[in-house]
Amino acid sequence: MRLPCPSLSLPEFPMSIARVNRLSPYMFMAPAVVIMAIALIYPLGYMIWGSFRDWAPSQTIGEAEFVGLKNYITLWNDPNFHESLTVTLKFAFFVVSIEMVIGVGLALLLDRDIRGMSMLRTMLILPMMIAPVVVGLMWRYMYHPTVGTFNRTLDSLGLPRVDWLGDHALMSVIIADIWQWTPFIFILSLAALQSLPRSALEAARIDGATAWQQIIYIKLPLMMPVLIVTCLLRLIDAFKVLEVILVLTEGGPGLSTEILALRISRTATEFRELGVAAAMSNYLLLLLMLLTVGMFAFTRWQEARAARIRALAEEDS
Amino acid sequence: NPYAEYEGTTVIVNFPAHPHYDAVMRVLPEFTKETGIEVEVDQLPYLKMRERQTLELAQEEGEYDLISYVVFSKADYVFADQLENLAKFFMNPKLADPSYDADDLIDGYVQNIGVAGGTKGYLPGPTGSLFGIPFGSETSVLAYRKDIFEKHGIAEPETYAQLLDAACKIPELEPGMGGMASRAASGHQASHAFLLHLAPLGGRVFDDKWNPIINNAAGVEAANALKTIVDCGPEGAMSFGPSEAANAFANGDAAMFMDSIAFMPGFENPDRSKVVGKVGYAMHPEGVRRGSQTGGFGIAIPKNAENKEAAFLLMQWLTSKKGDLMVAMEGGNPSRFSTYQDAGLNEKYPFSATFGEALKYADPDWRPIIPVWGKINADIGTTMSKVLTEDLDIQQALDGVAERTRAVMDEAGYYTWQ
Amino acid sequence: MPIIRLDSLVKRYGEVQVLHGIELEMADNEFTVLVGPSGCGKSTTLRMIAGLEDVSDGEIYIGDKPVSHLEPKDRDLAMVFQDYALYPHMNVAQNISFALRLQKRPKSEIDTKVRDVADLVGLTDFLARKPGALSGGQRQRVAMARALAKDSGIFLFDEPLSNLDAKLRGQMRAELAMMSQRVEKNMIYVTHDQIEAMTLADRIVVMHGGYIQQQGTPEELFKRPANRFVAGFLGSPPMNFLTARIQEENGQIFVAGQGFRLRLDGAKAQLAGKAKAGEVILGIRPSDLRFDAEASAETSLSLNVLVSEYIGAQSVLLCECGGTNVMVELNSETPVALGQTLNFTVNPNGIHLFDQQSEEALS
Amino acid sequence: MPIIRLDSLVKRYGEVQVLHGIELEMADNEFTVLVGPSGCGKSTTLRMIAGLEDVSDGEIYIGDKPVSHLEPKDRDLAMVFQDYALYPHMNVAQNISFALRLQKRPKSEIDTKVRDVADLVGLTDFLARKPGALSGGQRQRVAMARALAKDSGIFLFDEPLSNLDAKLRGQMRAELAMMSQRVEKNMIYVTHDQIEAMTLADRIVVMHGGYIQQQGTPEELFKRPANRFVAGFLGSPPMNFLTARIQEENGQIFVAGQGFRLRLDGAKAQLAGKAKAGEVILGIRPSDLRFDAEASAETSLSLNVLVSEYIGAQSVLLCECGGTNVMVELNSETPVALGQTLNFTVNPNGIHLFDQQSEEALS
Amino acid sequence: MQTQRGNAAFYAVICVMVFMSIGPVLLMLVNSFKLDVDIISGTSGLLFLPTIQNYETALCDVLWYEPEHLDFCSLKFGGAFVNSIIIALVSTILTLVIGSMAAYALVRFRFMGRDTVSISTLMVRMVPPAVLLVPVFGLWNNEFCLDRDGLIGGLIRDTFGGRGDVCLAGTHSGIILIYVAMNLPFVIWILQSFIVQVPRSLEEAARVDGAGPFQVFFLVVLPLIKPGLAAAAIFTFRIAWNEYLLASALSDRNTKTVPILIVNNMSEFNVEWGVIMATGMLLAIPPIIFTLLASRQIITGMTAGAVKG
Ligand SMILES: Nc1ncnc2c1ncn2[C@@H]1O[C@H](COP(=O)(O)OP(=O)(O)OP(=O)(O)O)[C@@H](O)[C@H]1O
Ligand SMILES: Nc1ncnc2c1ncn2[C@@H]1O[C@H](COP(=O)(O)OP(=O)(O)OP(=O)(O)O)[C@@H](O)[C@H]1O
Ligand SMILES: [Mg+2]
Ligand SMILES: [Mg+2]
Repeated sequence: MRLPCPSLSLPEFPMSIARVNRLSPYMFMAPAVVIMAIALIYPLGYMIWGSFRDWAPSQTIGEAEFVGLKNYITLWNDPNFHESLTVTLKFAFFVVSIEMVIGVGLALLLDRDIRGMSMLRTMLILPMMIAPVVVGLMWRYMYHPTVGTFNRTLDSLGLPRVDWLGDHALMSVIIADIWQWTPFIFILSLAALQSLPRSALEAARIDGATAWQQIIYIKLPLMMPVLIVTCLLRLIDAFKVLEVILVLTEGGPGLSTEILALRISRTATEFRELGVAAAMSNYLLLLLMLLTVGMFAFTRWQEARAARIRALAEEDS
Repeated sequence: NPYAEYEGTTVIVNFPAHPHYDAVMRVLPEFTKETGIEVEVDQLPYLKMRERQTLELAQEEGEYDLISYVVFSKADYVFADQLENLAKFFMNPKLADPSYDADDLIDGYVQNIGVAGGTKGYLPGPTGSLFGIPFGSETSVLAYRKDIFEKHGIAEPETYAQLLDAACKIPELEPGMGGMASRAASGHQASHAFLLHLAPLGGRVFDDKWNPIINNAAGVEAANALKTIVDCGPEGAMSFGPSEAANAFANGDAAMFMDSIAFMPGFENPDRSKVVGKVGYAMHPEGVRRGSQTGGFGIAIPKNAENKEAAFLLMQWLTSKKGDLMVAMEGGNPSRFSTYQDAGLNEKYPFSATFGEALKYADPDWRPIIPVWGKINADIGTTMSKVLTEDLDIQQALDGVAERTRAVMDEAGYYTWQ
Repeated sequence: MPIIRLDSLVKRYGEVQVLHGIELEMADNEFTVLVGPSGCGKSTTLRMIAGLEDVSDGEIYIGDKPVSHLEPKDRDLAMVFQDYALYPHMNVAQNISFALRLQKRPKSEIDTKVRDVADLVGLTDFLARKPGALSGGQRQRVAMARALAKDSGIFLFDEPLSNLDAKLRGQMRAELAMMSQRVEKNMIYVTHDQIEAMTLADRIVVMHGGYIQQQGTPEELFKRPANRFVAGFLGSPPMNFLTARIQEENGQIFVAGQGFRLRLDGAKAQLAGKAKAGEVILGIRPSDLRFDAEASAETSLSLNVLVSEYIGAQSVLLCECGGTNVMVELNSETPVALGQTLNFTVNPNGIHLFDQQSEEALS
Repeated sequence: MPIIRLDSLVKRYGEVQVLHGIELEMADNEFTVLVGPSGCGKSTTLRMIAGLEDVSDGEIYIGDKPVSHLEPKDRDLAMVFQDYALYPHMNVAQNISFALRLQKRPKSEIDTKVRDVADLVGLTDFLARKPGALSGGQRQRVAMARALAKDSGIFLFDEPLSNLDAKLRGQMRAELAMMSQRVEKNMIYVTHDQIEAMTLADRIVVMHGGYIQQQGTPEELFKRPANRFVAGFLGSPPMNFLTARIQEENGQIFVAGQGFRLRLDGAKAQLAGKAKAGEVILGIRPSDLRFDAEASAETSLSLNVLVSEYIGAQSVLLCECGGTNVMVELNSETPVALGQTLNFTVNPNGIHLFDQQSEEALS
Repeated sequence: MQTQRGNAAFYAVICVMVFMSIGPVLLMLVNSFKLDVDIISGTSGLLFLPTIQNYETALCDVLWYEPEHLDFCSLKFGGAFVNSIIIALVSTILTLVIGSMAAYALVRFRFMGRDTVSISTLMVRMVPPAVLLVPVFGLWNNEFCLDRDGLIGGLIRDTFGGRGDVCLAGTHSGIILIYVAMNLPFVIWILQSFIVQVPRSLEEAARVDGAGPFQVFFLVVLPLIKPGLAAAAIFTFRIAWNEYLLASALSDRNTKTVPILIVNNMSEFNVEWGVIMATGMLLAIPPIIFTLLASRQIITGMTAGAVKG
């Protein structure tokens, strides 16, 4: 890396402030940049390159034949890919919206000084910490048509059994994800709630707002920035889910739970079409990029607004 | 002593996690004791094993000296020139055991699993040669609950009609019990289950010119049969993999189970099974013809192996009369006629005779073994799974498969000569 | 306007009692300031009146009606918070009208009210801005306006000026004083700043450690502090305290300590007799000392000048008298040099005597 | 002790120039205070001296040596930060000795030094505590001790007292004044509090908008402010300003504006002649107004009293004179009533005249 | 003014939530002590004879005795556990050191391109592991290799043995590298919010006291962001410990981690619920311990990014 020469400093003083100030950030950044470059950026570029090739796992990329946009077009016309994409979007939508509603609702309900709140939080983060693989196997056991906890409970209640991972696979997968991740939203919302300006809420009480009115007029609007960020984080994470579904259903029955991540991995390992898998990865990446850019636009917009406001305030004072 | 030269060598082998190979694991210490050759086993689920091998075999120097491969991998590996032709080992007087008796190996298996390059490229024929030896090969049989069938006076199913009839009658007669447990989970499992019925009902995936005919009447009938079976099957049948299906049967949740013989010893194991002694074994019922599956595994020596000779010795030992019997006694699947006739085995596993009989009808062409099969297989599997869960129109679904298959085949060059 | 009365109000947080039976009655249309050091329970008292804290014991009356069990919204009062507590997501107009909108008043009425109030505090041009876009002083005004819009008879303030910088604080203080003359409300104002208390209050209530120390007009408290705490708390620079004992010599009463011996006349001399065991604390405000080189020892302190702080017209001398620091406020023109020991006469009316044990003023 | 000299020091942040050629030379063993409103560039100047900011232009000399290009550690100076900047993870002793340990001084020397310094600032009992367990004043002392331990000849302070509450600030200010007499160092002290500046400084440097407005002793600046800014900045309550014009009548010079007309005598009358176009700003400090009902119109202002702020011995009246607010500081005993219009004589020496255009003092 | 009854209702809600979140884990724990027969036959509740047989099966390769019920040891769980620990620990430490330095630079220094770095850091955070599967698989196996005949490659081959060219795939380092890269953005993001809170004046004080950039960083900044480091450490560890997909693509038989083993073990021929539960439990234990010991840090870490801080 060539560094810009410090123009101000006198050459005979190597330890000039300017020099140190300009060098040290690069020194501190260097290891991270190197690692990210070789293990993330380069691979991503490599993937884009590979997506234009007909590429089998046993070939190096150089041996693979260049096929242009063929992989993308194939996918574009592939009903299975469409279905998988739909499943992914459905999964993400339901998971995020249900988790948001439950998580925020619970946070609003439990936002008070209750003894044992920290214990509750500890217990609630447990599901998030456990390996997705283990979560998958726990739920696979619980969903088991005969041995599983749910059907046994239904049996003992005299209710008809449910074919969890068959007819209702997507729902079951969604439930498992909700189980694992609702606490995330709960905890973030609770933190947001508790960092709300207490006095604004007290002012609302004095202004005559009932508990409901406080939630609707004060709490929710004030939590909104956090909620939006949380929502986006969850949304992006929802596209990363793979292991739980892999263990629970392996994408079946049919393609009913085959989310894109899973399909990518299957295309690469089972169908042995790395090029197609790479193209699919690119589609997914594009989708996520849209989300990310959306998130950025949002934070940028917020920052800009905050800056504008500050500027305004300074003008007046 | 032919082994002396290799004493102390470590042979690294790649085996699937599978009842047969579990039995092998119990026998391997015997081999080491006898020969002084150490064996290190990397046991993987068989689909994983295939992925691993794809990678390993492509290397210049591979990790494994001996691999076990799923039958449909034969096409890939041989096509990519990754397996050793076994001829040169059998020609080598220092290595080849004169008492090996290759004629005793079950011929159908050898043709199906070991030989490549004959008819259609994957079937035996004059142009074929031997790349692997069947080991842990399987055919399908029907296991049924003698007690239940007797109780309701149902006869052992001989034909598909009887089979389907029984499958749907049982749930009515025995509330809470499914008719037949079958694989059905999306992907490979559903495809496997469908093909299992396709051959006896007279269907094929391709005709002799590689045209997909999976959507003909036989295909529809096979899909219908599968659907009937799953619909009348036990709770949750449509997400069953083979182990769930076998467990359901072992747990008494289903009255029948038709799948590979590899599962059958498990039903006689009191640790795992609640139906010990109540199970009858019958041949795969007859549709328009008899045609049970052929499948399972073979063992082969990769081109990039390090200790090929020692690996051959292990391979030969395991598939020798003695080795085969030892493995069979531990619950493995015999690869030799003589093993099936062994009195000790028949005593321990009374169903062995039935299996031996079933083998005669094993159909080596029940599923094509060509390099693009993985993709077609996945397509059939997903489509079948949709048929089972989403009530897709069967004819339409199969037409779709046929069309996509044709495209795949076309791209792979199968129609070049037409 | 409803009158507020606190009847032996007690507040406990768990085991800890922070208010010990507060008794207080505010007159109608009075500006009452609760003042005291941090943690003395001012805010707690105010918040109990507002209904934001539960009452542990005792009762609060608003115009004869006990209200301890009522929700804040049912007490008909308005409050200005230290951090203004504006709703950040609403603009100024919405902030001001929030309470009215909750009451479902007709829109036209709300608009009129908002305009009136905004006019009163000079916010008319900012009605559409969000609080984030306002300066500190403007925010403070919004908080005031919001409280005013409610039309309640009672106005509570919890340190409303403490988040402003010194200059702005002075200015807002003056505005507040003017406004309190204009609007007729019962105001209760909490602050820990004695200057604010002195300048704004009709009646000051000095609190300390959960007890009321003294209440009265600013002048009463400044001139006749009830105890050493109040004496030291009000006034800046603070009162000087010297431990001393009462001595009688030739019928004359002296108060004497390390390095000084002052004669007491008349009323003060009489008070001195009430001191237990003759031990007292002598309190003298810095402004009650005057430089006088010639002063006799009986009417003056002789002080060693350590530091002189020039602050313009006035200077403050930090001196030392028998090991105790003594501050003197004097005209900057007075020629004093550091390190010297000088005589300062004591204004006889400026002598305060406190009992050494109880620290109560002798009276 | 090394002397510091700033030679047309310029600081730019990107496009914005915030310091415009600062020229300053501090005498040896002098306590220099940089004072000015927020954002005027005080901290920036100090931080450039410390080496924490790059110099955009000009040069800094420490004892004849140009140092702009040196790292802070090579400039041999000590600094006390506004938030004290104590290392929270080290105890007091470790905080004090950090610089010495970085220099790899022998352990015994470090120990002695730490003990000495702790003694000096009265922290001996707290050496083992972490900063988190100290009160504000104690933390301030640790910051001082840490700077003292370094043994540098130059001592920089950036608003070291502004995080303390009013009472403690006064006390620490006095201690600082005493210490600055004891230790022989060149001190540069930044504050925006004019009282601090006035009380501590040997020399005050008033800054505004990146320029030095005036420098000199506190008294010079208070009595003879060079311009309206300095006049208004120093002194509390601040100087009153009234726009006026110079009039001549019968050989007598008057300064007249909305509602007043004051006669100027002698020297002031001469100065008045220098005003451009006769337009001036008249500055009068609140303490230079004295209530005198009988005063003649030529020597007095007649003011409408709006608010009276009682602050003990003194009261401050907020009055109004022809639409301009005027503050008057007077003895609390003076009987004034709100709403009345009263006469206040002006101390003739307390009349300041500034040019209306340039706002420079006439001289 | 909350009523007793209201409070009771809230505690009830809390109990239900706790039960729901830890119920499945408890279920797994209980089942891991059951024999398969018990699990399948549904001897419900706690009426069963606890057995450690499943754990014996799982840990057979590290036990000092041969469990009676096993004929041979198929699960190499012990080895996988060691792999998991090595990979998780090393990648955590590396990530923290590298990440904290980068975060510091991003927060503290004004230099060209800081915004771009910041943005790409966040962008990269959005990349799902599945997307990395293909390129990582290809690169690690084919490109990131040292020629076996080369100097270093030869040296490694001579020292450690093995076959073929020395590639990143199949080594601990290969998996660690990708984990470090994957976790860096997140760690930088969390630590940034902690470093921002370190008053700048502390660093300036240290500079005046005579510390160089690295001394400032290691002596002053790092000790102050310990809570952040703890939070970041737990999150990185968790990901490295739990990750399945990339590990399964990159590991060979000697570098398998526990999640791979568990997925493999759910093979289709016999689902041995008891053993699976036991392995699952073993994999879950470290995260559970962290959760119980350091829930505060975890929550700080979680909220650091989203909630103002
Ligand atoms: N929620 C609480 N739990 C326990 N103690 C509390 C609580 N709130 C206040 N206190 C204690 O009650 C006492 C009085 O607090 P209060 O807030 O009324 O003081 P204050 O006079 O307003 O002080 P300040 O000027 O600092 O605002 C303090 O000692 C405080 O520690
Ligand atoms: N890093 C920076 N980038 C751009 N402008 C800056 C920066 N730091 C300071 N400034 C500007 O430089 C000017 C002087 O700032 P400085 O901090 O020196 O003010 P100050 O006199 O110390 O004020 P205060 O009393 O508020 O500390 C201000 O206008 C400020 O906005
Ligand atoms: Mg308070
Ligand atoms: Mg500053």
